[in-house]
Amino acid sequence: MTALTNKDSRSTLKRIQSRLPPPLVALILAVLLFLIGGLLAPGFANVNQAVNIVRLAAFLGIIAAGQTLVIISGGEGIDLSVGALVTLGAILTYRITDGDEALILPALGVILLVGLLIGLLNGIGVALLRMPPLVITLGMAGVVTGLIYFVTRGQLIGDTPPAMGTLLSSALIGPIPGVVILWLLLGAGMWLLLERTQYGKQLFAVGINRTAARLSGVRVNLVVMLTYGLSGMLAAFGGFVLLGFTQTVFLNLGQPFLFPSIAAVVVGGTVLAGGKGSYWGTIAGALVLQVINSLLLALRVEEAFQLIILGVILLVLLTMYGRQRSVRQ
Amino acid sequence: MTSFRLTVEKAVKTYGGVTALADGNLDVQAGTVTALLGANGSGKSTLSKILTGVVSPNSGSITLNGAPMRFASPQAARQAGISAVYQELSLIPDLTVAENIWLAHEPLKNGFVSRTLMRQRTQSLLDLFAGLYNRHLTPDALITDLTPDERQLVEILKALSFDPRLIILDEATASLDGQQVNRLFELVTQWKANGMAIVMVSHRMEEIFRIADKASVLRNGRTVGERVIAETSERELVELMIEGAGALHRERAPLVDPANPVRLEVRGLKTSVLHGVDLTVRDGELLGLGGLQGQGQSDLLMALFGAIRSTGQMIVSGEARHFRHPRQAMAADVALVPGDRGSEGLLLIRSIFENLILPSWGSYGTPIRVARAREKGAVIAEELKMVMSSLDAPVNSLSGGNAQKVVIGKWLLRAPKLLLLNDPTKGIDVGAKAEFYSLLRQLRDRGTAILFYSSDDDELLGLCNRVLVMHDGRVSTELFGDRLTHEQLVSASMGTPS
Amino acid sequence: SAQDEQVFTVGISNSFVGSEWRTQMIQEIENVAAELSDDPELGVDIELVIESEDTDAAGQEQQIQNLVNRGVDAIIVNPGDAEALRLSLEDAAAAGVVVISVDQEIDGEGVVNVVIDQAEWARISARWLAEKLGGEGDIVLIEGFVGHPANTARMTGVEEVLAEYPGINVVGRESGMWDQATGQQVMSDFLASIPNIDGVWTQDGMASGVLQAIVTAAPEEFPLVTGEARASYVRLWESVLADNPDFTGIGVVNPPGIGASGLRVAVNLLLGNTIDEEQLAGPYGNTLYVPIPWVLLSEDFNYVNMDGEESLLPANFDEVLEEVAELPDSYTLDGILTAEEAAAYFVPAS
Amino acid sequence: MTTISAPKTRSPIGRTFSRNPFLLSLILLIIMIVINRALQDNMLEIGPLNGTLRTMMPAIFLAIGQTFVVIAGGVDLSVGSILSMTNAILAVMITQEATADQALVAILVALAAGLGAGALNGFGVTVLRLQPIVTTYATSFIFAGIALRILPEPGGRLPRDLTSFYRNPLQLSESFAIPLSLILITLLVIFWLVLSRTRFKQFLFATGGNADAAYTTGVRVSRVKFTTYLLSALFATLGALALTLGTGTGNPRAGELMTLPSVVAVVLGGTRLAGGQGNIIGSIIGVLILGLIGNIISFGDLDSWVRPLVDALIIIAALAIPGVIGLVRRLNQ
Ligand SMILES: Nc1ncnc2c1ncn2[C@@H]1O[C@H](COP(=O)(O)OP(=O)(O)OP(=O)(O)O)[C@@H](O)[C@H]1O
Ligand SMILES: Nc1ncnc2c1ncn2[C@@H]1O[C@H](COP(=O)(O)OP(=O)(O)OP(=O)(O)O)[C@@H](O)[C@H]1O
Ligand SMILES: [Mg+2]
Ligand SMILES: [Mg+2]
Repeated sequence: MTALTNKDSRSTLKRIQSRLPPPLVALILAVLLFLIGGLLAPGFANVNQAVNIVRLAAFLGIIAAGQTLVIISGGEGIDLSVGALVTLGAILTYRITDGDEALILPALGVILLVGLLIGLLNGIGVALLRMPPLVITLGMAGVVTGLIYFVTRGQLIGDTPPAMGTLLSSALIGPIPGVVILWLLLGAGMWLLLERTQYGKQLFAVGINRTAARLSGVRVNLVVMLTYGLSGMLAAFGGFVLLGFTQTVFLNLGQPFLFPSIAAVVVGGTVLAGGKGSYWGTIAGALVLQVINSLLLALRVEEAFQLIILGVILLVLLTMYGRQRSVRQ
Repeated sequence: MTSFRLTVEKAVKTYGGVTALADGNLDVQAGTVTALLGANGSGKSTLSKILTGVVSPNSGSITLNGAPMRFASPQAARQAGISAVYQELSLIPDLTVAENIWLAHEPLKNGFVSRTLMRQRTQSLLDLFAGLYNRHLTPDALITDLTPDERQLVEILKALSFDPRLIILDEATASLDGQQVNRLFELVTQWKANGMAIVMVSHRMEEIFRIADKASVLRNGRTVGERVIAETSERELVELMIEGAGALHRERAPLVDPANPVRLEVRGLKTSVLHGVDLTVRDGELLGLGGLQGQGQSDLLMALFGAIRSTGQMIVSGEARHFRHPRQAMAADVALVPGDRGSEGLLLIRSIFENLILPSWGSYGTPIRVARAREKGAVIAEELKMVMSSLDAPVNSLSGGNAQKVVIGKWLLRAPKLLLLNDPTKGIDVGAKAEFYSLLRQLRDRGTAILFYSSDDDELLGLCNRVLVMHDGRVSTELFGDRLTHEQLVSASMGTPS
Repeated sequence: SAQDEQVFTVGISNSFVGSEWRTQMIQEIENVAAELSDDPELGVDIELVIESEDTDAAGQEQQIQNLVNRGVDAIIVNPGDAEALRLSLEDAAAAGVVVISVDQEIDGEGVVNVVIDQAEWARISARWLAEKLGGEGDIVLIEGFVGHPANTARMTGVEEVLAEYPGINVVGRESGMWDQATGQQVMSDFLASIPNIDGVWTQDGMASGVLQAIVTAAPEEFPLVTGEARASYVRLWESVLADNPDFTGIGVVNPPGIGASGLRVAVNLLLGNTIDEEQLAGPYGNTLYVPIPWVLLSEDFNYVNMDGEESLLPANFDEVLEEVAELPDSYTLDGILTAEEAAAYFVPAS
Repeated sequence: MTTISAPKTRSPIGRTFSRNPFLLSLILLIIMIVINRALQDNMLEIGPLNGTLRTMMPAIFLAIGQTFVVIAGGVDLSVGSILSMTNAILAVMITQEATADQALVAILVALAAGLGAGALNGFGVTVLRLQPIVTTYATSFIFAGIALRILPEPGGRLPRDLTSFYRNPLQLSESFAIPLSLILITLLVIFWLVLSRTRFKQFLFATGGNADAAYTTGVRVSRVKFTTYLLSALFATLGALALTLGTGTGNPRAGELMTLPSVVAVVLGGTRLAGGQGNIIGSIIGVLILGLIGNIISFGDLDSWVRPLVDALIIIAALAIPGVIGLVRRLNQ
């Protein structure tokens, strides 16, 4: 007689991962990479660079906030309209304020509203028309970009209120730029939203099991639509913040942030299947990506290898969190 | 046909916290029907799946005709001539009946799948049940378009299509009607005569005694004995299945005081499945719902809870209501414990705490006062004697019984006035069942109106003083007082009103 | 326009919309087309068919085909991938369409390239930077798309110049993707990780980003930066002067008007004039080089090209500042071939 | 225990449509063709037709590969990068003087590289059990990097006779010529029709429809999934071949903008993104629709600043049609 052996023996990787929550893994990784950078590229690991990395990460992190919510909402949730909405947010702020500081807040109000509305359209497509998020949001990105072209006809008139630069981009408290503080505030806000509101709790429920959520009184469709709405709003806000950094706008300002925004969320350990994740994770993810970026740059690695290394690092991190169950029980 | 003998010894299978099978043994040979008995969750399906190579046991051994065997995959088991009718069925919704039956062994004609052959062979298989299914069940029908009993038939024919030497029927009769069951048993007798080995899992004693030669009994994952049917009694088997069946004390409630206010009154409730249901439940009443699986009991409960669309009259707490969403039902103090823990009741990867509070987050304000919510959670966990490492442990680390306690607990936290229970004791062990029964009694005595569907007749008999037997989307019979007997229940279930 | 006028349909193919430079290029084409159509002497009427969208090689190939299928007389193309369009443009030319490639040179039979000398364009600012640094110091280079022909040409130009200044060492080189935000990020990184940068060579819109980054980081002593020639930069430059009075820069004009210049050449060809072979140059011998119109400077600069020829580039910052006052940030300082300059490329009609 | 779903009594038409969702796309395509023909009278003449179809071929190959992955319940976001990589290989190896043999070797190398890429994706999804979307997203960087490594700048020239053979219509007789791409498309359709009569097709749909049930029934689910990634990479490589022959050169970023449209085309073709249902004929139609929308807009003489908007709106509308039908049906219940 042959004894049957147990198939699912837990790997060491899994054990490590079960001890350390992904956001922590990502954060540790970020710090490690930063220190390694110090060894490989003398002068890399200094305060300036640290501040600089955090500042750059902040823009990505803020832009990735909505993406985090959408991915948590499950059902192959993903928002590809983020890039276009960032551009829209920046362009609107640029045009509305036209350099006038008094108009900053009104402009902010407008872009948040516009972002929300466009996001809600995505939500309706997903929840009511049951369109795959990937497709509807991609289409919406096209529409938003199209609108920008149509309205501006490529003429970007306007100006940036100087205050936005000083408040957001340049050093505000000590060496720390305003955007970093804003980022921390947003982080706290996101934590409250996800962990301390009914919406947040229901979002996780919807992300894991829509039937169970519905049978517990959750208005699944409502939550889904709201989530895409918030994502649109936060993306537009990201554009507003980014304007403080670039001071001027251009037609594809936001596009470079789209896929990194997804990467940041995933690297932060938020599960693409939905129902599990945190914005702290996304924050850590944004830091990791930015450190990698700056490090590869400091090491003067050629673009080809930058891409390859980024891909490999992503794969390794995913293997640490992203396992699915096997068909064989 | 060559002789066939398969034995399993000391099979063990655990899923995280849950031990599905602690010591599973089975001995089957050609030309005999072996009944695999046991309470819900005793490990019958798990043992079956080990035989078909779907589940890989943590330990244990399988011997086929004296030689050690190791089923590393379903294919391997298939090679050995083993196929099964799975309790949860193994059909692909968007493929046709023929494609499903012949999946992975499609008839080929010079290398290509021959649809004509597939159709013909499917038809001849369907003919085995000629006249016992709707005409829209054709080889080209999609599984999604079939009713549960038709799906069950397809699953049976699928298992048969491999012309196996051992066929396992895991609750294959669950959603079949009387005639279909009779036909199936005729076939089983034929197979037996042709030297096929049959393993049969069923909760229906009369079926066991009609068809089985011997019975192997599981209790809480352990094989506790084997009996030759001719030499045993239903009572003996039940005692094997449920340790101290007597001790599992169930006192039937007295008839509810007709003075109690009517909590729920339903007139002509219709859904795609229900063809007009009438019923009344009073406060402090524990009303049973019986009948074969899939006769509309779940639809009824789901409709009452506003989870599926329905038409008809519905009066809750004296007001005419029509719930379009569970939210609205909840607002009217209605609660539903759904049938399938995993897919309808729980957020498996989230914590016990979050699962308990999910329906009631709204009542803890914004920002949520988590401390208070935790207290409540802890209290209910205490009350239900949940066995857990901590409130923050993920639900999927719990055993079936405790997981079910979470599903019930999250509704008790809302102190419902009308409690809808959809086969709540499925897959939970005897101890947990006993606790659950006394919990039901407490609730009932506190005046909660309870509508209780169970696929386990004994439960209904033991707990309820009035049982509505459902058949084909209608309440076919109402049993109470001394008409509430096992025989009546069974005959009513089979759709033969008496 | 009158009946007896010759009507020419001219197709424009542009594969990148997300850039104001391209927008301006198309506008200038439209302006010049109108101007030519209104010119009674010329007696032509030009109808433009504009194919302009963000797309890849396949998409632009489809643009070209659609234009040919419409039966246009001429195509002015700013190719996204010059090599990939080669065959389609040759087919078009073979089908009798006048094909002008602007901004980038294409090695295609029957194709005429109308471009500025990208290498020379880069040399001017590189030379300026080197001279300003007195041939000494650490500099960083922030380039456009690595592998894009124009970028390659420019960087070769820069390397040629720097080769003459052993005292200057390049301590950092990275792509800013021809995108202001990326340029700004890259510069922020350099400033943070490289102790004291004496100078930065960069191009186009990235320059605004670079300067932005420097202003934000506010280092002890301000590095020298090669600039660009957009209204936004002229203003930024002025604002920087507020805190750093001795700040200076250079903006070598890369004219969006190149498209319009291309149109003038196209019309000449449509009117049956033949190009003076003498004028054709470039790696493929089918290029008309348009002179670099002018250079934005706040101090006179005596430019010496690779052949040692000297030319004095005058300071003009203040006038330009006046000029652009009314123009949008995105406006790029420009220059278009005049009718005469265009005619000079052709064999005089005797 | 499952709640009963009543037998759906569908009209024969509704039934046909719900079973072959690509019929809807087919109707859409016909409408597009009519409109386009109305705006461009030489649309169906050999020259224009040849050119239009030729430029769509790479996208068609990508969409077909994508379809296999999607039907099996995954998605492949690396097809564009694989195309870039193999396009680079082909452009570097097939020089202007290349002999037939050298060209053949180049193609084999490209195929090997492509399949290698597919194997990496398959490994990530089946062995490491990672989410398909993130796995292929991550690997797409790797392949894009390799592409840049092989061919730092756009370039390379193929032998002219090779390119002109591919670019020009196939002259079958003095009077009769046919676009090569039309032949290729026909072959691809035949390929699908043949494939749909194999066991693999059954396994493919079973895996996407319900992986657990398929496994239980004896389908080697992991093997099937792995194969789909190989197929998608294979077709990406064929797409690269089409692109290389069409443009006669290579570009390390050629595929950058091609990945997401391939998914859109698949969905437009009526394949369910959740898996278990679909058809490569639909995906071919999807690509044609996307292409024709572009042409219609271009011949519609719209102001060029409106075009991107109109383009996007039409695409969204087309994508929304099934959803709207579904919503109406649900509301009528
Ligand atoms: N198992 C599931 N898988 C995917 N989506 C689901 C599932 N269960 C529910 N849903 C989604 O949830 C929706 C129902 O949730 P919701 O709470 O919104 O109910 P509703 O019928 O839309 O009522 P309301 O109008 O109040 O939202 C369904 O329409 C479906 O979109
Ligand atoms: N995949 C799984 N993951 C976790 N627990 C499981 C799994 N499958 C079964 N179990 C648990 O193992 C125990 C035995 O399950 P099994 O299905 O074998 O019981 P059963 O005798 O077939 O019950 P029933 O009569 O309801 O079919 C139950 O407690 C069940 O909850
Ligand atoms: Mg809803
Ligand atoms: Mg079972």
